[in-house]
Amino acid sequence: MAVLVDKDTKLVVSGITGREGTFHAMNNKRYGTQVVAGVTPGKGGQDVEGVPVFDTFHEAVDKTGANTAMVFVPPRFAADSILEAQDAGIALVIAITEGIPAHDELRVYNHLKNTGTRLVGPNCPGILSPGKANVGIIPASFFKEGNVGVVSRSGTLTYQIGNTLAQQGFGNSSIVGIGGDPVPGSSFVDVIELFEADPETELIVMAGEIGGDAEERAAEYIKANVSKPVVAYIAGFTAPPGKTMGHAGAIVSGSKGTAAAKAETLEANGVRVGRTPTQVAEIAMEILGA
Amino acid sequence: MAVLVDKDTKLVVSGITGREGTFHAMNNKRYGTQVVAGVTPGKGGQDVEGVPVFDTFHEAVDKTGANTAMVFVPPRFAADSILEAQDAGIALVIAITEGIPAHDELRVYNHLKNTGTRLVGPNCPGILSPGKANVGIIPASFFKEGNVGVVSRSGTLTYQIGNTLAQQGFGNSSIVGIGGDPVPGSSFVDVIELFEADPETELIVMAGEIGGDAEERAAEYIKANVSKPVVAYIAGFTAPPGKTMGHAGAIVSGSKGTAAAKAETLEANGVRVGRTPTQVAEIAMEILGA
Amino acid sequence: MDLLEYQGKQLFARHGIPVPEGQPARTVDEAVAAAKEIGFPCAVKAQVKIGGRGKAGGIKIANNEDEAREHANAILGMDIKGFTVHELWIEGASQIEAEYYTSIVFDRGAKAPLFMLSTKGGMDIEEVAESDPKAIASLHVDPLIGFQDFHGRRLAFEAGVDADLVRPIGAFLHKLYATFVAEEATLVEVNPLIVTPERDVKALDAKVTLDDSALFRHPDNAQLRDPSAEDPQEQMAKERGLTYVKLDGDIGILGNGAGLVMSTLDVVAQFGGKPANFLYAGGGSKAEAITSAVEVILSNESVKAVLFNIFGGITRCDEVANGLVEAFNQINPQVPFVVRLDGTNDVEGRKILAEASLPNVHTASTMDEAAQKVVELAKGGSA
Amino acid sequence: MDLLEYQGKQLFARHGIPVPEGQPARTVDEAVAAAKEIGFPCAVKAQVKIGGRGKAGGIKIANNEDEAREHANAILGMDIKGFTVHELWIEGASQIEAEYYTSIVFDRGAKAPLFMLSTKGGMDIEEVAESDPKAIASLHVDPLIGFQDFHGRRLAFEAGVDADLVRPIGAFLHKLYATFVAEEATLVEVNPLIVTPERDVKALDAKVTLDDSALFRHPDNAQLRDPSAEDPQEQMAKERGLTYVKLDGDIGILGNGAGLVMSTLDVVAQFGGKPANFLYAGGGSKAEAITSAVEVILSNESVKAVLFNIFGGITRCDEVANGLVEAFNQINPQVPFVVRLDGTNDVEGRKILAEASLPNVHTASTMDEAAQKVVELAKGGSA
Repeated sequence: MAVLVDKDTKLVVSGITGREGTFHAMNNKRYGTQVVAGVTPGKGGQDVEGVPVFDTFHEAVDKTGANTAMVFVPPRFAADSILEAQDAGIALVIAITEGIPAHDELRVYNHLKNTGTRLVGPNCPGILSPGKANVGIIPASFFKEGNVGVVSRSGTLTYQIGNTLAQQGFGNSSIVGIGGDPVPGSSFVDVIELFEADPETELIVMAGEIGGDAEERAAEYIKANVSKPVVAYIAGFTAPPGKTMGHAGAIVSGSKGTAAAKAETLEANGVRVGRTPTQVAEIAMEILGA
Repeated sequence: MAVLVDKDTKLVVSGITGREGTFHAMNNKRYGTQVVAGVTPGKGGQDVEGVPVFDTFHEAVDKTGANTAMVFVPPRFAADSILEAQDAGIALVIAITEGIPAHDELRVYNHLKNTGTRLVGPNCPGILSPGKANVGIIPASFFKEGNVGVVSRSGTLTYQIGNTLAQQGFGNSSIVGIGGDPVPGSSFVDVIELFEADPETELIVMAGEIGGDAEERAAEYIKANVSKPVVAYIAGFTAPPGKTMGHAGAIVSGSKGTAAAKAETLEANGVRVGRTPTQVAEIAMEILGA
Repeated sequence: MDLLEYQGKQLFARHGIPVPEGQPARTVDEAVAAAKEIGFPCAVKAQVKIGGRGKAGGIKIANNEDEAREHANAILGMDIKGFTVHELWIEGASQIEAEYYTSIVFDRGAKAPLFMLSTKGGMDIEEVAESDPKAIASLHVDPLIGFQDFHGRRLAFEAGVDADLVRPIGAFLHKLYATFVAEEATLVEVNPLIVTPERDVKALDAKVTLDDSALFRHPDNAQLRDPSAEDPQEQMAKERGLTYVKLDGDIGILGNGAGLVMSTLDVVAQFGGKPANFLYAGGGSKAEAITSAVEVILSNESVKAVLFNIFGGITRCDEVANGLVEAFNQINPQVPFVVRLDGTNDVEGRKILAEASLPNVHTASTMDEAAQKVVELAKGGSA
Repeated sequence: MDLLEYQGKQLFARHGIPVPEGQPARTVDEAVAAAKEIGFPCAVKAQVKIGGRGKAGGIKIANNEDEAREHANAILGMDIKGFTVHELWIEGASQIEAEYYTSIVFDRGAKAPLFMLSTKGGMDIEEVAESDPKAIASLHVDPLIGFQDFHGRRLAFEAGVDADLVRPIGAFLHKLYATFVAEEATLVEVNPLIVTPERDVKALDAKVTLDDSALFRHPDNAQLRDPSAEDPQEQMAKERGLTYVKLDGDIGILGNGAGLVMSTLDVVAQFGGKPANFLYAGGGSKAEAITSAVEVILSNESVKAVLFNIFGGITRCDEVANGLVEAFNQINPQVPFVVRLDGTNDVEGRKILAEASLPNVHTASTMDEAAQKVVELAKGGSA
C-alpha cells in the first residue's frame, strides 16, 4: 500500500514534449511508473521515447486509460491544463508548475472541489511511493520503501527531511509534496487523512513552514482524527517577520503564522515538533525504534 | 408523511411585503403552514400581519430557524434572492417568480447543485402537502389528504389534474409544481425519487408537456428505479409544431419533444399515459380502485 | 427573440468576432448606395428569420451597380417560406476556402450550454447529424467556470480542423461564448463559419436568439425587435403582455398558464372542436389584461365561440370575472362565451358573473363540460 | 506587488470606483502646479508603501499655493518608517461625514476571497478587530459565482451602515470586487471609505497588492513597479529572476526552494551563525542564475563565507556545479564557500566540482555538516 500513486497509476504528462517535461517524465518512467501518455496540443501522433503524445487529455484518457495526470506546462497554461484533465475524467492531477496566478488557482480549486478529481500542488515536487511509482521531480534514489509517510509544503525541504530520515534507516510509504502556493489543491489534512487510512504507514511526518494557518488546521485535525503518531517540522524559526520568503506560502504577517506559533499549536495538540530535520529523524527514532 | 413540505416546514418568504407576496404568504399561513419570517431589504424590523420581516436571509434564519424559503420577488431580483437563501443555509428554496433570465437560472442551478440546498421552480406554483403545509400559490381548498403524489411542469395544469383526481375521490400526499422554465431546479426524476421513498404515496401522477426531454428522462428513471405505479399526462397533443407556446418549456422543435413522442417513450417504459386530465383520473381509478 | 442576420453580425462585431463589412438597407436605393460604398462584388441578402434563404433565391451576388439594383428589387418584398422580406443586408463578397459550422445552444437536459463545431458547414446541420454524426464535435461548458482554452482545442481537434487553424478557431469560439453569455443568448449559430484563402476565419452568417426575459438588462438589444415581420394579431397581443399564437380553427381560447391552455386545446379537439388560437394570459392576470385578451381573440374573424378556462392560483377568479364584465361593456361581443372559473377567489368570481348576467355567456363547472359546450356553440348549437 | 496609493486609485477609477481627483508629482514644482490645477484646499500626500503616513506627517492640507510648496518641500524626501518619499499625490480635499473601512483579502484557509466592511474606518482595523470585533462585518465570496447583490446588502446591514447608504455602499463593494478579480489583486483595502455631506461614497485611500504571477496578463500594471523604493541588492536580484531578502548576518546563503533555504537559515542559526541573506534560486536553476546569485550574495560586503545548500529535484546538481565554476571564473570570490550537493544529477555535479578544484571551496555531505563548516569559516576558522 501507499497513498495516491502506486503500481496502478497510469500517468499522462501534460507538457511532455518540453525540455523539463521530457526529462522528468522519462525519469519517472525509468523508476517504474506507468507513463502511458503525454499531452501537447498540436503534437498528437508523435511520441517521446515510446510514450504516445495526444492533442487533448480526452483522447489520451480514451486511448490509454490514464488515471493520473502530471502537469508540467508553463504557468499561463497550467490552470487550463488542470481543468482539461479534470474534464477528461482524470482522478488525480499533480501540478508541478510554479508561478500559477493566484486567481487561477482559486478558480481551479473551487471548481475541482465539486468534482471527483483530486489536485496535488501546484508548485509542488510531486508524489513518490518508493518501490511503486514516482510522479514528479522528487529524486527517488534517496528513498526506499518503508513505514513513514511524509507530507510537505516545500519541495526541496521534502527531500531534505526524507533524506535525513533515510540516513537513520527509515523508508517511506509515500512522500507527498503539497506545494506552498496560496491555494494548494490538497492540504496537510487531506494527505494526513490518507496516511491514517494506509496500513503501511506507521508514522506521519509533516513538514510545514511559516505563513498561513495550514499547520494549525492540521494540528486540530490530528488531535480529533488521527491515531498514528505524527512528527512535525516547521521551517522559518529565524525568518525575519514582515518579509516574503521566496514563495507565497512563506509570508509572516504579525504574530500569526510564525514558526513558533505553529509549533506551539502543534505541540498543544499532541504533535511533537522537531526544530531541524535532524531532530525530526531523532524523534522518529524514539517513536519507531531504530 | 409527505414530500418536501410538511408540519416541520418553517417558511421564510422573500418579497413578503409586496402585494402578491403578502396575499399568498398569508394564504399559506392561514392554511396552517408555519410562516416564520419575511425578507425585504430595508424593511427589517417591520412585520406583515405578525410575521417578522428581516433585511437579510441570514438574519431571518438566525432569528427564526427558517428551513424553507419561498421566493416571490420580481424576476430581476430572484436569482440573487435564491443565492442568498442558499448562502444562509436554507435547505429548500421554492421559487414562484416567473420570467427569470435563462442565464441567471443556469448559474443558480449549477451553483446550487454543489450545495445542500434544493431548489423547486422557478416559475412554479409551489408545493402543497394537503393537511400539512402549503407553500406557494396552489389553491389548497381543492385538495385533501391522500395517497396520490402529483408532480407537474405547469402550474394551472397541476390544479386541473389534482382537481380532476379529487372529483374522483382521490387525495394527495403532496403536489409538487416543478415549473416549466429552461432550467428547473428540480426535475421530474428528483421528485419521483422522493415519492418513491414516501410511505404515504401509493400512486404517482406526473403531468408533462411538449418541449425538452424531461419526460423521456423520467420514463427511463421510472423503469429502472420506481416500484410504485406511475400515470403520466402530457399536454400539447394538438399544439402546432414550431411555435413557442407561452413559456419556454413549451417549444416543439422537429420531431423530438412532441407529446406523441413523449407518450410513446413513457408507455414503452411501462408508464400509462392519459390523453386528458379525465383519462388520468380514470387510469388512477383502475389502479387504486375507486 | 430571434435576430436578423445583420443584427446578429453587429452583435458579433461588438465582441470582436470577425464578420464581413456590410450595411442594412430597406429600399432598393439604399441597397444600391450601400453596394457602391462596399464595392463589388457584393452579396445582397434577404433578412428573414428563417433558414434556406439561399435556395429560395434570397441571396445573390452583385458584380456591379445594375446587378445590385436588380437583385435588391427582386429580393425586397419576396416571400420566403411565409416570411416577407422587408430588409436587406449588403456585404462584401467573401472568398471561401472552407465552410465550418458552429453553435451554442441552451441544453435543458444537461442544464449547461452545448457547444458544437463541424468542418461540414454551409449545409443543413441536422442532415450532417443524421448522415455523419462523427463530423460534429460537441461538448458542454460548465457555466460557472466558463469557456476555457481547452474547450476550443478539444472542439477543433475532434472536429478535424486543420492544424494551422486550431488556435484561430479556438479564439473565435472563445469570443462566441463570450457573446452568448454577455448578450444572454439562448442560441448562437454560425453557418457557415468560413476560412478564407488567407486562412482567416469569419462569420459569414449569424443566427442569434436572445432571451426575452433578460432584455431588461440589454436596452440596446431590446430595441432590435422587428415588429414588421410579426403577425399583426400576435404583435397586438405581445404589446399587451399576452402570449398569443394564431391557429386554424374557430374556437377562441383563453386560459391562465401555458400548460392548462395546451390541455384545453387537446380537450376541445377531443370533443371535435378546432381552436382558433392559443392565448395565455400569464400569472396574476389583471382585469385589463382580460379585456385585451378578449379584444385579441375577437380580432380573428373566424372565431365563432370563445372558451375561458381559468383555474386560479396566482390568478384570481374575481379579477378575471371583472375583466370579462369590463370587456363586454367595451366590446359587446357577438359570439357566445363559455366560462369555467375555479381556484383562487372562484366563489367571488362566479358571483360577479352571475350578477352581471352578460348576454350569451355560459358557465361550466368542469373543463370537460366547458369544452363540450363551446364545441356545440361553435357548431351553431345551443349549449 | 504593492501599489502606491495613487496607483491604486487610478486602478479604482478605471473600474468606476469614485475617488477624489488628483495628480502625482515627483518634484516640488510639479506638486505646486498640480495643486493649482486641482484648486484649494487640497491634500499633499506622501506616496510610500507603508501605513501610518498621516501620523508621521506625510499628509498635509494646503489652503494656498505657498502652503502647497511648503508641504511638498517638507514631505518629499521624508523618511517614513524606513521608506523614503520619492513621490507625492495631490488631490482635492474631501469633506468627510463618516469614515468606513472595507477590504478584500485572499483567505488561504477558506480558499476564497474574504470581504470585510466596518463603519469604524479611518483607524487601524487590527485595533477595531481587537476592541470591537462586532463592528466588522465579513463574509466569503464563492469565486465561481462571484459577488452578488446580497453580499453587498449583508455586509452593509451587518456593519450597521445607514439605511440610505445600503445601496450605494453595495454598488461600491460590487465594483471593488470587480477590480479585485479583473486586476488579479491579492488584497484591496479602502481605509477610509468616506461618506460626504452630500451622502456620496468615495475611496479616500487605496491599498492594492497585485499578484506578481499574474502580471503577464496585465502589462499596464506590470509597469507600475517602483524600483526606486527597493533595496538596490534586492532589485538586482529581482532583475535576475532571484528572490533575495537581505538579513543582518555575515553568512551568505543560497539554496534551491524557499522551504529548504528557511530550514538552512534555522540550522545555521542553531550552529551559532548569522545568515546575511535569504536567496532562493527557484525551480530548475540554470548555470547563469547561479552566477547571478553569487554576484548578488557577494555584493553584500558583510559576507564572510557562503553556503550553497542544494537538494536537486527539478534543479540539477550538474548545472549548479557548472554555474559555480563559471561564477568563480568571472568573479573570483575572496571568501570561502561550502557546497552541499544532493539530488538530481548529484554524482555528475560533485564530479564537476572535484575536477574544477576551485580555490577555497569546501564540500559537505549533509546539511548539518555544511552549516557547521560555514559557521566555523565565517568565524575565521578553517573547515
